[in-house]
Amino acid sequence: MDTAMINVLFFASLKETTGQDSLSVMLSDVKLSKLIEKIISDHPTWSEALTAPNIVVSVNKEIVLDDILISQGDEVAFLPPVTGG
Amino acid sequence: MDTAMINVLFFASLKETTGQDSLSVMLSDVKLSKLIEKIISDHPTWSEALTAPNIVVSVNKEIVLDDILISQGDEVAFLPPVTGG
Amino acid sequence: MNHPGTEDPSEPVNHHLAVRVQESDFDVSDELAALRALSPGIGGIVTFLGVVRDLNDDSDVSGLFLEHYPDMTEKQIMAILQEAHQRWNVIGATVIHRVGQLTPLDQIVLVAVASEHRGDAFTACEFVIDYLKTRATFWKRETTPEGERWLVTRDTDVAVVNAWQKKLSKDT
Amino acid sequence: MNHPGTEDPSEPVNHHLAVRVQESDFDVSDELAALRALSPGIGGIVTFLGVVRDLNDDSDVSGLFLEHYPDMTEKQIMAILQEAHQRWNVIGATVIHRVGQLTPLDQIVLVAVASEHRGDAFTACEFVIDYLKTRATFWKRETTPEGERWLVTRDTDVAVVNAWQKKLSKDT
Repeated sequence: MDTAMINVLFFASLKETTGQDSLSVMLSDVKLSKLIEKIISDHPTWSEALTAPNIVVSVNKEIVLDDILISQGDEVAFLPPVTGG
Repeated sequence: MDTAMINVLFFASLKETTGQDSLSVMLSDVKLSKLIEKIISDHPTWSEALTAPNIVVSVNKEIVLDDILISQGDEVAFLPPVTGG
Repeated sequence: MNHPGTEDPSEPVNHHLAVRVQESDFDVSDELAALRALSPGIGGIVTFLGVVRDLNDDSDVSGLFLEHYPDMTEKQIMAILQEAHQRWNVIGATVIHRVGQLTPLDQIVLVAVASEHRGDAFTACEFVIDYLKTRATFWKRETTPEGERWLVTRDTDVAVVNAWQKKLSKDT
Repeated sequence: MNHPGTEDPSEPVNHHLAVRVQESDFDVSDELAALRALSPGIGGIVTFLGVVRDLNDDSDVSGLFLEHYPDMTEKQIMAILQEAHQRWNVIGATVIHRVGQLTPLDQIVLVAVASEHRGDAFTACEFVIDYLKTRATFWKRETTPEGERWLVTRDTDVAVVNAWQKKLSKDT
């Protein structure tokens, strides 16, 4: 298995919860669910906020609902409920 | 019966048909229908234009559908189909 | 008759409904700024801006002349605004309609409705322009290569108002 | 990725749909003038202007901070405009959404849709703002006397989009 560098972004309230707007994660397994597990295991206090039912995840700026494969250089973002307009 | 001076106005295409934008009519009978009869009898060439089915008549700037009484100083107008906006 | 400074005590006073018929052009931003300043409770303003087209019924249009019935026209539009105000949440509304000689691309009419809720603003704005088209005494004369012609009310505009009446009578 | 001067040949080119996310304010008249200049076939432009309110859920609001996901947000709005363009007669449309720190009465969003027919302009404009509210990655943080709070999507905004989907699936 290849080791991949994944860019993770946090927006709005999640930026405040995590205290950062981005994070780089090295991963040898490249499924989205594994990435989320790794982030939470590294930062247990973020668990509740990142897995709340109204949080949506995007990969390369497209919202994803399936447990897709993540590749080297991909951008994964955690998106709180949107409130534009 | 009193004799009344009625102000008659023509708008848009009717201004062109009649060649004038207003007319003063002296009348001893003061029903709207009689006023219209009198105008047409004085100006037979206007008959078709003034009695076309899409012409609406107003008295004192309110559209009237009934054969109401006209009083001294009232303003009667012939209104072609409207096309605003 | 209403004179400046006098009010008919039987009429509800509402200073936020404004109607102007004028030859001069208008600035949409200025009108919207005036509406926004009415109340910080305004959430949205929906605006219809009508523009003179260069084509009508397959004829090139080089000019458009507009006439109205002074005072009567303004009162008709105000009655439409009052009805919209009674039916929907309307904090303020402005209608400006130009008359005189216009050319293609000119602004001809503005209907701006400010509301707490955008849905009400959309509905009220569309109601006002739809009714204005068939209920206010304006007349248009087009200049085309074939000469000048006075326009007649469009069947589609009449149909739109009939659809409103059906819808509104169902709602009440 | 789109760079200036390059076009994806698989995408239909349409230069009349414009999306801007910016900190600076905008002038509605300027935006409407640009739309009017697109085509003398435009008969009407419907505009929604969103304004920052001073009250939300019964709390006084003294400030509003807006964040977005650069590039993703713009693409989402453009997709909404493209869908409106496919469904209705849309000659041109402009969306401007502000981000950063705003205060009550500030302009926050503009949706302007130009069409040959006013009915299409009303429908398309309302569609775009309704979808933008729930489908574009913007986040709002309010400043109130109780402190700062991030807002969550309103149930009423979700309901409005659900109503659109029901209506549109019935139409097709």
